[in-house]
Amino acid sequence: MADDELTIASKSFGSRLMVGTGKYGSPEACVAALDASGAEIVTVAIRRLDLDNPQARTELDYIDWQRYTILPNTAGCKTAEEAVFTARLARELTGSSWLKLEVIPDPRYLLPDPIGTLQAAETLVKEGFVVLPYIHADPVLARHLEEAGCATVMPLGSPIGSGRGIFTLEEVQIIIENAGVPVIVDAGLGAPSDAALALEVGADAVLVNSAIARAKDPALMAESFRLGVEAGRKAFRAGRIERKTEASATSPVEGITSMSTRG
Amino acid sequence: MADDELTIASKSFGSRLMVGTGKYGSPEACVAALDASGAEIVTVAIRRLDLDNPQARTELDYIDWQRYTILPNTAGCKTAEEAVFTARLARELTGSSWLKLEVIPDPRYLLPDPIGTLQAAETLVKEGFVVLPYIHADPVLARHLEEAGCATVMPLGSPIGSGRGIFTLEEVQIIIENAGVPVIVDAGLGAPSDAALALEVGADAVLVNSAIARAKDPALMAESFRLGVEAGRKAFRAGRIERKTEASATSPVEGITSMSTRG
Amino acid sequence: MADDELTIASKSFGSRLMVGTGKYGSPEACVAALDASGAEIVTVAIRRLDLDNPQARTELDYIDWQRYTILPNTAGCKTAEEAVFTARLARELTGSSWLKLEVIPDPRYLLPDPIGTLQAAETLVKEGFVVLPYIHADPVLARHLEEAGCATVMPLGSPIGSGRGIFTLEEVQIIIENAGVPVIVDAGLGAPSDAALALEVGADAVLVNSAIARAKDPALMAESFRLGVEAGRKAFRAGRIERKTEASATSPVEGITSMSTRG
Amino acid sequence: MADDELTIASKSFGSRLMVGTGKYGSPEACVAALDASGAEIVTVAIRRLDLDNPQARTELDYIDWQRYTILPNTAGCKTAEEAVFTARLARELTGSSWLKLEVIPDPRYLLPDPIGTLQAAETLVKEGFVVLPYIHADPVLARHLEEAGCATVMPLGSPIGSGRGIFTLEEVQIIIENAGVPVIVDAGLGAPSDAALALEVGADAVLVNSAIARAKDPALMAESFRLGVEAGRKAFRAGRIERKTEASATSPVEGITSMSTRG
Amino acid sequence: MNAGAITLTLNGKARALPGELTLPELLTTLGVDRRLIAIAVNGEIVARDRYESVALRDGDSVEVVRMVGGG
Amino acid sequence: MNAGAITLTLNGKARALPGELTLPELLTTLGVDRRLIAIAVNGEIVARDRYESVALRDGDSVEVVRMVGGG
Amino acid sequence: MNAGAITLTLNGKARALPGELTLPELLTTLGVDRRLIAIAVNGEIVARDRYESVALRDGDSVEVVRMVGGG
Amino acid sequence: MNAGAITLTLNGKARALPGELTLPELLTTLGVDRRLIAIAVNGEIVARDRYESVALRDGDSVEVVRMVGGG
Repeated sequence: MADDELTIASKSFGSRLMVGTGKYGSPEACVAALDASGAEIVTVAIRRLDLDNPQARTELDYIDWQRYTILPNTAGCKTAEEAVFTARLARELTGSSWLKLEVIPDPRYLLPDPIGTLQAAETLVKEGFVVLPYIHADPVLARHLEEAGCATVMPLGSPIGSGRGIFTLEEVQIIIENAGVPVIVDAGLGAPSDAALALEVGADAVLVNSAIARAKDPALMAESFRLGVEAGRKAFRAGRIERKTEASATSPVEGITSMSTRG
Repeated sequence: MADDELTIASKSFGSRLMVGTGKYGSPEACVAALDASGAEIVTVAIRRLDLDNPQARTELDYIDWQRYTILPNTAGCKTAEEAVFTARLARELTGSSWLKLEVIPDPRYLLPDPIGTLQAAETLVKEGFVVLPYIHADPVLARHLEEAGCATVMPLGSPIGSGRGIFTLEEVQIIIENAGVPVIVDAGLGAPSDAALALEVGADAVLVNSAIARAKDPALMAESFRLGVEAGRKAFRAGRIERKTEASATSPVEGITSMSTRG
Repeated sequence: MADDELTIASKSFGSRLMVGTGKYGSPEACVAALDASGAEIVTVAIRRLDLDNPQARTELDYIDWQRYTILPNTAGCKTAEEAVFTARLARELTGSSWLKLEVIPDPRYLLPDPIGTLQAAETLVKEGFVVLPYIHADPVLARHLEEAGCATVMPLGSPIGSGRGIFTLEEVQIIIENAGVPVIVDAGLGAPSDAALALEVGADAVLVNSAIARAKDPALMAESFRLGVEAGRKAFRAGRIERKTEASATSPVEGITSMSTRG
Repeated sequence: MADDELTIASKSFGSRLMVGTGKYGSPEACVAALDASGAEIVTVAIRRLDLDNPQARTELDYIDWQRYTILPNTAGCKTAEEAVFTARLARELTGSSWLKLEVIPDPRYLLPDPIGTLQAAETLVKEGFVVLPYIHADPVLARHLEEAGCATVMPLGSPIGSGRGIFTLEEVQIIIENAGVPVIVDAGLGAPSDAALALEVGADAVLVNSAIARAKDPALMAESFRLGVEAGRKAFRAGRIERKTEASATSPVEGITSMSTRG
Repeated sequence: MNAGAITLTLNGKARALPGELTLPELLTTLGVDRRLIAIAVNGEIVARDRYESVALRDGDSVEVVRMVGGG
Repeated sequence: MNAGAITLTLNGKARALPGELTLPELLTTLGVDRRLIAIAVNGEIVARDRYESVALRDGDSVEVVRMVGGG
Repeated sequence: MNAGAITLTLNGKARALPGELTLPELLTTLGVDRRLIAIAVNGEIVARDRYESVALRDGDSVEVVRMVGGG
Repeated sequence: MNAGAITLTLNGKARALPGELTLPELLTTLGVDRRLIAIAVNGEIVARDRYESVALRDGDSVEVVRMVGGG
């Protein structure tokens, strides 16, 4: 399906499933899941090096980074200023200007700040970053971020790690209807049916972390999501049937046999 | 995944997607969709031959029946008696005793009759049929049918052809919890996310017709459903995360950097 | 609203809220809740008298039965035969032939048996009972029961005592569309919004027990349900607006002022 | 229930239903509906006087304004600047500084602009307005507006006039959990069950216009909403039962009679 | 009535009694207020106005039920 | 077979035929390929290998069915 | 006031008037009941008690608004 | 470099060092592989190719970050 690529900031991808690298039980589980997911874009976080143990390896040391476009995030940043600072460190670290922007003041539901996110996005776009902002599924905010030059918008389905699926489906559909940049549903997806649904309604991609990393079998779940995303995308292209209130027979209504006896 | 087969009446299948053959725009579309679906069990209806045109070909003449387990239905039968009669004709026709039992008195929503379905099932099981009854998602009825010797139960997701998905999800889950025979969600599925969801909650298979046959591109939609079913089944086996009310960070909450200036 | 009465078996009622008498914390709580509910039809169960303590009073001894139409149920009966036996005892006890028929083989979800319920209903109708059967929200079964002479049908919203609301809404709406007898949504309602919704879509009444009896303040919750039922009924009569995908301004779109400065 | 008043900006109200005055079929229908609603706070829009017909009366001339707290809105304003201008006109007109702030750039779904709304709110609070901002159900934005000194937050249930109910229920619940000012669900409510639900989950009030004005019988629908709001509020105070997966019998599980025959 | 001791099954439990007795006698013995109950003997409902005519014999099964709170 | 004209009900429609005939003769007359059909006569299914033994008489009702697309 | 003809923008439409005039004079000319309106001149709200002090000149923009039904 | 003992804030914790030093010297002291990190000094990011030019003085705050798993 070379004719159905996802393009973000002029870079094209065959996969519409992005995955995170947090919360795996082991580095091996992480590597196996990334492999099974078919993902080409992989998120990471930026954290202080443990100076008491600076040689410690992490799951990331096991990943073959030649295979992936690395997407550092600004998770943990509560303000625009902190996010801009972390973004600059991330660019220095990765040598890439791609950034998943997160400005999250709320520790309980980890919901993003529309004001701070827009401020940080404006700054970072000017500094040449390719900004993929994590946002509430607010169509007007999405429009502001697009106008600010963001490469995508990443509306949330439900709170990060909650596995509740897309409780913002209606809003996400409005965002998709209006968007001129790719729409990536991020956060809260719990199972491949959620991912398929996002793609079916026209989302360009999804980002999944907890649902894979915390599944009993992460690699198998990663494969499930890969299949679910492909299913949803193909269904979107195949043109689903309308929903109808009443039934519509699938077998012919004419020519039904009858056990008629002698006349 | 040879270790994850679906077994119905001692016969094993690699695919958990069954498809119908009704309502396609052309025989070619039907054949292409069956092929793309990966299905191994295919439903057909029994209708009077047009005696004014007895040589007329139908879509079914284009299908390579060596590849499929044929599953005739009793669509159009309003009573147990009619269904039993049609079942016997179907067995004579196909040489197989597999039967999708439908007893449907209601023309508007095409909802099945619990009483008539159970009566017909009891008769047909005694006559040696392998009975797969289409039923309302009524867990107690499902239990009766299993006790009557049915090979599966096929609870409906929503009205036939409506594309509304599984509005009986709660009941289907109770059926699955109690069932000793395969549970196949039949009717109303509109998109692969619906199919994936059915499998994720533990359904053994799904049967899809309208959503494929009436899609803009039936073969591509058939492939979507194949992927969605695989996704859902693998997710079921991979063990999905629990749904939580609150968020749960995917990036570490410790070690967040700070733009501290000179002390 | 004397012109909007509920009529069951030729008896008219001003209230569309029926309440149960089980599970209250105290007899006083039960009496207060019944009073606040405005209910005119009240359900009771039939149980063995404790022969070791035959004078013991129960909550029912505190109720002024002159005010209510008593509706004994057959809760606890697993078969049609048991239900018929209990029904006869109930009629002997109450002097009334009204009966809430329950045939429930499943102890976990307390879901009714369609086959046994229909059998018992047929017997009881012949014996002159006014039968109000508790059923799964199966439209074809509802039709059978109506044809058998039942005075109402009582489809379940969700499992008894679960407080999950009406997860059978779609099916209940089909039952309402087809029914020639009152449709009473029974079981699972958790809050007045659930009751209002049932009435809004055209249900004739609801029956509530656990949601009132187990609320922190049963009398206040009973009043809430009374109001919710009235709200729902009046809304049904008032003719609600259609649901639309897009917005529709409530303030005029013309004549918007402008802060125009000198031309 | 004098002890359960709604207090906004130190002013107390017995009713938790606010109503709009737009879209009625006639002035009489508007007056009758306001009366039946029991509302104490009533919204109006600000529009240019028709200078070709400056004496023309509108529905508002029929309303007894002594009875209501008037709440002018800034509907039609696409930017913060326009909203501030309209707000000042509104204050001059009404002699009151209460304002329902709307900054809505999108004509199709009439969704509010988080950035513009916050800017306008900050300005208007400084000018002494009592600001009730209409917002997307974004908990972090709600927090910003509260910190900016708004008197309430008014998250939307679904698009204005759509009648789709509260598809933002999850987000609204998070807003309620965090809010230090009254939370008023505004827009999209279609029936009293929607209003009851909002109050049940802890919203302080709702604002309804289209669902009343465009009902077949607006006055009866207004009464329905009044009852639904009371039902929901009382249920909130009465403490609803938890939702449970399984059933819980309402009739005793002990003492079930048996049709035992001679031993 | 007959002098021999009998055993009845009352609400599912065996109960020894000194001899055969009528239903009203049983109710009196048990201290049961007959206005609030219904009775079945050996699986057959006994109408309230027919209690007097029912003589209970050894092995009979008697169900005595009342109304309780229920939903 | 018998020379008198008969009327059969074929798939619900009356059809006049010159005289009594066997089931295979009817199928030939109708131009029906017997491999793709099943048949009931007067409400009874006729097994494929018993067609030859079935003689059709005036007033008989014959159902000839085939498979079609269905769900 | 001044004798020269002027043009005002009233609620977005140009309107020719014989000469400069005060706001109250304009309202009288238009037949507007000042109790039910609010006014902005050149984008600035004019308080009700200051109408008398406002003289309108050629090119001025005047907004006259009222309350209408709204949600 | 200068001989006086200094205190730096390294990733938020105070650390005493014998004297002023360059950034590369600090990294060597800490045993940090500079290929896997990024550094900010006093809130300003230091490009990898400019480490040599940065001299750390008493009171400086240094952040040393790396990539970790995240979503």
